[in-house]
Amino acid sequence: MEMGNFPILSVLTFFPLVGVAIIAFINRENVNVIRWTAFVISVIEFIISIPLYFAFKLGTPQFQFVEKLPWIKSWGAYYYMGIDGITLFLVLLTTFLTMLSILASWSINKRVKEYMISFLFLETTMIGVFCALDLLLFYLFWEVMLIPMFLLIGVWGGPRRVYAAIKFFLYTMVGSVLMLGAIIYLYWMHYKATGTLSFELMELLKLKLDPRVVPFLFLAFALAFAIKVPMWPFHTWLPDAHVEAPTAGSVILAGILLKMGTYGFMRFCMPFFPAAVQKFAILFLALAVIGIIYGALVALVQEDIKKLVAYSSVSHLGTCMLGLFALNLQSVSGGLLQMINHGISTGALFLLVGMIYDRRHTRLIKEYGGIAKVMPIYATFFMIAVFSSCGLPGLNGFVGEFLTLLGAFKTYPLFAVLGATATVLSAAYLLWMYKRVFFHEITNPENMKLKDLNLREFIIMVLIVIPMFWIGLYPKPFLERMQPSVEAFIKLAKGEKSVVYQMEGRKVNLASLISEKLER
Amino acid sequence: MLKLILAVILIPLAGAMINGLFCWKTKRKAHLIAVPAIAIPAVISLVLFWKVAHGQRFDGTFYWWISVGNFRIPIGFLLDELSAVMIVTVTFVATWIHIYSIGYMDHETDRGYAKYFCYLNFFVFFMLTLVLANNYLLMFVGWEGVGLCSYLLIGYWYEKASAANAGMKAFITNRVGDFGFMIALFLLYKHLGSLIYHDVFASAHELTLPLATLITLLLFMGATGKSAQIPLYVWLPDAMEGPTPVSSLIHAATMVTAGVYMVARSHVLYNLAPFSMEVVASIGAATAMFAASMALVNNDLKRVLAYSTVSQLGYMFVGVGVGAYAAGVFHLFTHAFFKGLMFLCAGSVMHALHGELDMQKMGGLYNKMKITAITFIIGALAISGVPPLAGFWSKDSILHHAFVSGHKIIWFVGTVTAAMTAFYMFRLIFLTFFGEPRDKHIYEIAHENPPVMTIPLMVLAFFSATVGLLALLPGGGFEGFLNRLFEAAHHGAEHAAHGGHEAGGAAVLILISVLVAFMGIGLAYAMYMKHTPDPKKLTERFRPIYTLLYNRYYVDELYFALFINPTVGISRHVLWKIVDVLIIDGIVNGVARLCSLVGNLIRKIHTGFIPDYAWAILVGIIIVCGLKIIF
Amino acid sequence: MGIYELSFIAFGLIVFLSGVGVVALKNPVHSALALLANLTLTAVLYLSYLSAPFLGVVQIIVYVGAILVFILFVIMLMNVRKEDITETLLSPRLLFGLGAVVVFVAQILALNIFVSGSAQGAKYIHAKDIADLLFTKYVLPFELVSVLIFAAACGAIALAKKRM
Amino acid sequence: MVLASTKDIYLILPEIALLVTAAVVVIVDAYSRKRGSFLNILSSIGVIVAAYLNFKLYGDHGYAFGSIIYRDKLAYFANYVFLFCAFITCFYARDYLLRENRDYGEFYALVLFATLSMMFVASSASLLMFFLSLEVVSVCLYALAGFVRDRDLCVESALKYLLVGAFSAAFSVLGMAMVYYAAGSLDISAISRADITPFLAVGLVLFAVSIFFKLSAAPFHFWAPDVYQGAPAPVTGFMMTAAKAAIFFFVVRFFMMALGVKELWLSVLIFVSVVSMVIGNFSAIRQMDVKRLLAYSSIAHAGYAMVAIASGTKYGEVATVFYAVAYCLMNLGAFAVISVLAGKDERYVNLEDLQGVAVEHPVLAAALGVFLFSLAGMPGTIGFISKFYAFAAAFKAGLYGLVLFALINSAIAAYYYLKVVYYMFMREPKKSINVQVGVATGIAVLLLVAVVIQSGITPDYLFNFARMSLP
Amino acid sequence: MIPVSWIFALSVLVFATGALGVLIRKNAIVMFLCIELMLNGANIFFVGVSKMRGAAEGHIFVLFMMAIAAAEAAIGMAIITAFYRRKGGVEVDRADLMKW
Repeated sequence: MEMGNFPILSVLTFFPLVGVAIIAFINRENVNVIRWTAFVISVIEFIISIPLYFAFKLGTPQFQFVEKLPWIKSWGAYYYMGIDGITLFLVLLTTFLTMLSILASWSINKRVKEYMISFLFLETTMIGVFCALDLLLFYLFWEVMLIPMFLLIGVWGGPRRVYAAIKFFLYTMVGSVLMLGAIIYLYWMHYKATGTLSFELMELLKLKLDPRVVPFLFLAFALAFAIKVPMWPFHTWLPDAHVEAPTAGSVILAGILLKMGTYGFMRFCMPFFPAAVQKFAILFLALAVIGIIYGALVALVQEDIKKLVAYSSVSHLGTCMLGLFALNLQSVSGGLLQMINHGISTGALFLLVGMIYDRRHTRLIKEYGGIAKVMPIYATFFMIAVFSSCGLPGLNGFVGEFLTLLGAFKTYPLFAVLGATATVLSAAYLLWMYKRVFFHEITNPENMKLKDLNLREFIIMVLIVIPMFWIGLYPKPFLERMQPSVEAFIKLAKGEKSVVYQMEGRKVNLASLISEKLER
Repeated sequence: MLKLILAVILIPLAGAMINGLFCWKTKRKAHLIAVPAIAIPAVISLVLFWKVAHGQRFDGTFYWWISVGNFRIPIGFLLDELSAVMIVTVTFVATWIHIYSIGYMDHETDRGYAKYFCYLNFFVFFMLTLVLANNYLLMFVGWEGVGLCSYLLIGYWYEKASAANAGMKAFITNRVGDFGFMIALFLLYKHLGSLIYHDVFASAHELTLPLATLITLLLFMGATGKSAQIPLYVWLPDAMEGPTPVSSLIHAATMVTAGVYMVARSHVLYNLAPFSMEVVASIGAATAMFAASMALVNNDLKRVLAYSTVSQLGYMFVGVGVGAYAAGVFHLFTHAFFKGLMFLCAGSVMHALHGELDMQKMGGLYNKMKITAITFIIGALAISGVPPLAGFWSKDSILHHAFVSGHKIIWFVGTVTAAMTAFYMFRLIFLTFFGEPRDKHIYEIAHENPPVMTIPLMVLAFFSATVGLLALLPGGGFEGFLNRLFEAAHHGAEHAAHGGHEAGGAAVLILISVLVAFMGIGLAYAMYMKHTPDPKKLTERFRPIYTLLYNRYYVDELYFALFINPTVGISRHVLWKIVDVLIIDGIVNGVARLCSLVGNLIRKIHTGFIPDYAWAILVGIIIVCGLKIIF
Repeated sequence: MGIYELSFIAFGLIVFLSGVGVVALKNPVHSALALLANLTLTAVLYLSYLSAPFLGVVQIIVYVGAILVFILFVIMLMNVRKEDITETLLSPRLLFGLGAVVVFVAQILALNIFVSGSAQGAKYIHAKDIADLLFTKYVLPFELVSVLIFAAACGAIALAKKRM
Repeated sequence: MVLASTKDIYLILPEIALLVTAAVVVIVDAYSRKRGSFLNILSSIGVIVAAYLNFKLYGDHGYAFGSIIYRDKLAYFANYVFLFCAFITCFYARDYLLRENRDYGEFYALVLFATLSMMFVASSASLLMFFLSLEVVSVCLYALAGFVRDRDLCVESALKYLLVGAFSAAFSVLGMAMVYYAAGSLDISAISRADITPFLAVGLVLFAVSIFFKLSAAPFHFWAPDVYQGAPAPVTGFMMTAAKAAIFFFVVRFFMMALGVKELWLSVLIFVSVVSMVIGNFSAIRQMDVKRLLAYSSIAHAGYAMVAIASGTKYGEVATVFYAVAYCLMNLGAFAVISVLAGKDERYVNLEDLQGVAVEHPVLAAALGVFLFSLAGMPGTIGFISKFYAFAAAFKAGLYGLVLFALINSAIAAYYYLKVVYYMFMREPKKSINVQVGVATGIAVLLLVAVVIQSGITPDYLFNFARMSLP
Repeated sequence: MIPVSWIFALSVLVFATGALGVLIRKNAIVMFLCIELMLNGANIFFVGVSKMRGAAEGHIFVLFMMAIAAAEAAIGMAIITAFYRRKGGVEVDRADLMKW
């Protein structure tokens, strides 16, 4: 159905703010009214995002639903929003997971009003990050997103929440500060080259940068996104942030915030500096593989379920990065699909852990044992989530992981083999945890009287299990929507600048084609 | 044709879904859904078998699962001789086991009952997908799905710690095997561009020798994981924790044979890599001998059968390894029947004695459980290779091919193992059913099981007796039927002298194998009935060997010591505690603390005393003027 | 080196010594008196050497007469005792202070090489020259001084008036 | 020597309006017994009248009063900034003064005098004019710093400010004398024509001591933490913003336009900027007193502004001017909120006392949060826009190292802004802080929050106005 | 004739003693006196330059400096009296509430 010029992306981005306004006027006491309004807002938000999926034109790497308004005329910064194959599903994932996590935060009863306001504000900024095509606008959403997340972890978190919140904030801040330096450099290079001031992604992509500076710029961008992914050496903030964040917070943190790192690599870091991508490919692949194996091994020995799932995220996202840097069609689309799968399966795991945390207020594995007897439905949903996370065929994890490793094997066989060990290790730590929590007799008396899922929790789990089976059994609609953008990304990351014109929907002008041929 | 195949696959899935989703409704009546859900596909598969027998083949796709660039994976099905045989065996044996488990699981909780049947149906669904898939990836889906169901069913009584551990162990060991399988798939895709069978087999000749060997060895690594061969067999003995029908269906008849099926299916690749054929054969033989030796001394009824399964699988791999794919599959076919039967008999013994498995406590149960005993003896005879029964035909054919194709040592090992097989089977028979009852209480409570359990025993006993005769059918019998597929592949003729009975050489081989079988039975009879070389004295004399065998060569402990404990230890103490907490977090927190220390230091400059401020300003001026003077 | 220059040097020395007196004398009153001496001597310096008669007189009237007397009033108001300066003689603070000042002086005097020319113009600058410059070019600063004084008065009242 | 003509007086009408208002306030205060509430209204009206006059006069009028002040668009833009700060301070200070029962007319008079002289600072074309008007500002601020004279902190801060201020001023006088010797006159045009000998350079640097002093830049910043902590909150707000903005405007006019930064000032500016960033950021990390923490942050911000000044290009000038404006808005707001939260006698100033404020006063806490995030340079606030443009300007001028250093410093700085937000939002309140928010303060805070966020998201209006007023 | 460098030297010396006084003395009033002394030092050089140049501008600057000194003295003494009234003494180390 033709969308005409209905500014769907702006509506999507700023609709939660309407919710914030409504909640702001509700009295603090009637907590339920606040919860339901927040939930209804997030449901409407999800419904608005559905037409994106259907009205998405297949086959073209062009950006769709584009909106461009002058924002800061004196600097040449535009309010430039648009999505393509890569960001379509990330936006859908955002709205879907936010809806579920708001529904899952019924157990929050301290300052519910501020909680819901910061949650909806977080959703606005997240969608903004994914849809922004103007570097300054991207940076604005990228930084502002930290504030609500900082409040979520800091105010409603666990015992060491403050340390985790400040560590999370500063870690990301240091990274993005260097990125700001790189953006400024590109901004002025573009001004020197073309005489016009502009932050647009397309314009800056066409830049010719002198090779001496390119590695430093690449590393500046890469550091900011590597911290967010998190890649191996920069991951220590993740377990703390996840363990201390409230349930809904860690769902969003794992489900979406980590994807911004990989999204950053795909949208900004690699297309801008193809020469540096070749130069650092081995380094980043090695870090990704270390991340995979390291994350899995450390997850094996965790006593706290949430920390275990956090380290498993490090491992899964290592696979995504492996896929990205292997730079062929199968591995990149596998990596992209793995990002969405990880969002769903880890989101599900966190929701589940949150449910038993609400009942028993502890996350240590040894506190539990034999719960399957008392909570059979919960046990089955947990099992589905576990198997989706460790990549059982028929569920979503397998498709992404297999494609990534398959593609990676084509270009870098050794790294793919090392990455494939993750399948064994993920099965090991997840099943071992599952066994210690759900099987064996019930030793702890408190576990005896655990109630099974109530209706609300049941709905959440049913909703999150559906995409698991959908992607597992019929991933074609996802893959075909991603394919053109992934091909464009690979061309860009390999240095063919002419793709940019297709992405803008304009016809490729010969000048750049010729100059590009000369340059290579 | 496609509709029939879809029916065969989807009906068990439907049965499983119904039982799974509405388990609190179907409660006691779960079997009314589960059994027909297997029976109908059994009938259809017979029809399909009939069609394939008349030369019809099918290789089509239902829908495109993953298609990214030139990597296109269909949900497609291939029906030819091999898969027809497999679906018949699977569905037929599964039906009778479902009927049997109605009786066996009668004292389970309502929901547990439905859950059991749901898992069983799921298992059959995955097994059929594995067998009928027309590409390696869909086979891999079935492959892992079967592993999942074995995990669920082994861990059915999850209260028992041993069952839960066994389930996890099974799944992870399978996953280790699947890792090798996956790497093989990557290699195949990288060099041949597709994973669909007919594309792969068509362009298989392009593979260089080392590449083909590598792929086939990795595929075989997957097979060892799934079919419990030497390195990755440890999970099968522990898998006995699950209910006995499960052991009989999964760990005897169907799942463990998946490895053999896979090797048989990719015979084109294996023919290209003679070295890996040698590896398969030798590992098969080694496993056979190794497992049989452990079975000699084990006192647990089901563990003995488990080791015998591992040993028989070794045989199948020997068959396949020496190039006689048809013989290997034939042995698989016959083994499904008599091993399934024996497990069910063991199950009924266990059911009757309320879960008692230790053979020392049993004895003289013959007159209390007449039908179980007789069927058990038929099974034992079949497995030992006594002529008219099924085991003889298939095992002899394998040994024959081994000898003919020049693998003399393997033939010799096979024959010795045959003797050992006969010995430990009849040791089991004599210990449980004959001689004087050793435990009074056990003897009283022993009773025959209701017909719902005994009928499947009788049916399977009949088939395990007669199914061997298929080898005598016209056109080369069972193997001839299969060879239509395998011969078509490689028209090499050196195995011309197969099947039937040639001149003197073959007769001698048959004689030896029969002789060996009777020798084993006689020895068992002598030791356990007549106590002439009294087993107790023998164990005293060979104490060290006995303990080594009894403790299963300490393999489990070896694996734990070599792989599991070090990884857990390293990852806890080195990776997590030191690298993550000390080094990386140390650096991060260190920088933070350094900043606040420096901050505290600099803060101390502001002493609040005005002359100090004036002094500092003067120094500032001096520095700034100095800067100006110098530059 | 004429008698004129020598007398200038001597005179300068006396001015400098009175400055040192302000710093060195323990009793604040004595310091104030030393400053009085210094200011009057500079006024004499203006008159005699630097041909600035008007300025010398204004210096005496304004600086000494008004500001210094006012400060003396305040000193008297708060019966300020002698400050025991001895302890600071050898204390590190003195050494640091002295060191800094010496370095500063050395730095600035090093610039003396750039200073050329001599105060030879015998022309005295009388009130008339100052006036016509003051009331043409610098009339705004002149008005601003009135604001300055007004503000200072307001501030002083706000701070020091007893009963508000 | 042309005598001052009516045209010149016409040009300084806004200043005269303020002078009249101040005089009226003092007189009314002297005669009216009942300390009515209208004194702040009166001064606000005066400021508005001055603003209206300023609006009428906006434009390039060249030199006035015998080329001692230069009334161009930049001067009038500067006047707007000072008038805005004075308006906000006078408007909300009344609540503070009533609470401390020090509601005397002198406060408003002094504020008006200070604003008046700041206007002259911004537009002065001669060093003497600059120094004289700077002294008027200083005198007013010395008095204001000690205004609540029965509080120890206040008196101490006034004394410190006086002594150290006078000490630095003396150096400027010596500097001016040296400049007078080298350049023959104190007019900026004359100085820019004179050739740069080391004598003149040192003279200018010595003169710049009082500039760096007033900006609380690094080696000369020692007075700032104590004075800003001790002085009453509205005064600190006014002192920190308006006074600094005046100096920034003069610096833009003097350093950049007249003398050019490149060869004369670059090394000094880089040194001062680096040292003030380090001292400002690092000493604030362990700071537990909100006002002192903000004082250290203002030192750091002086460092960031120096980065913009050091670039020396046209972009640098716009960046400095905009930075001054942004800096005023942020700090005025922050101190308005602190003046309320600190309670009577400014007891609750330590972070421990302030913890958990967000529970009872979510709106105030949120407002302070916005100002703090803006100071930290979070996008979506004016802080980010000004910092971004300052660093971009310096980047374009090639100061890569300095900008990277500044970027890392602003990341470190984020910690202590975050610490305050953390204490306010994430801790349970120890004791209930019963603070009543005056209407005027409420309006002032909300107005400032709106401006900070509006020009963070759509900075075009303010930015273009700033860029237009530069030559 | 008196070279300007001598006058410059004299003024710097007087200035420096004033600066030294501020650094050393603890009494607020004496520090204030020393600041007056520093200003006076600077004035000497102003007059010296103005004599060299024969222009009256130096004198005007000195006049303005005197005005400034007077205003500062006024407000200074007010502050010191307030300080004295609060602290009971004029020594500068009484102002030690605010440090670090």
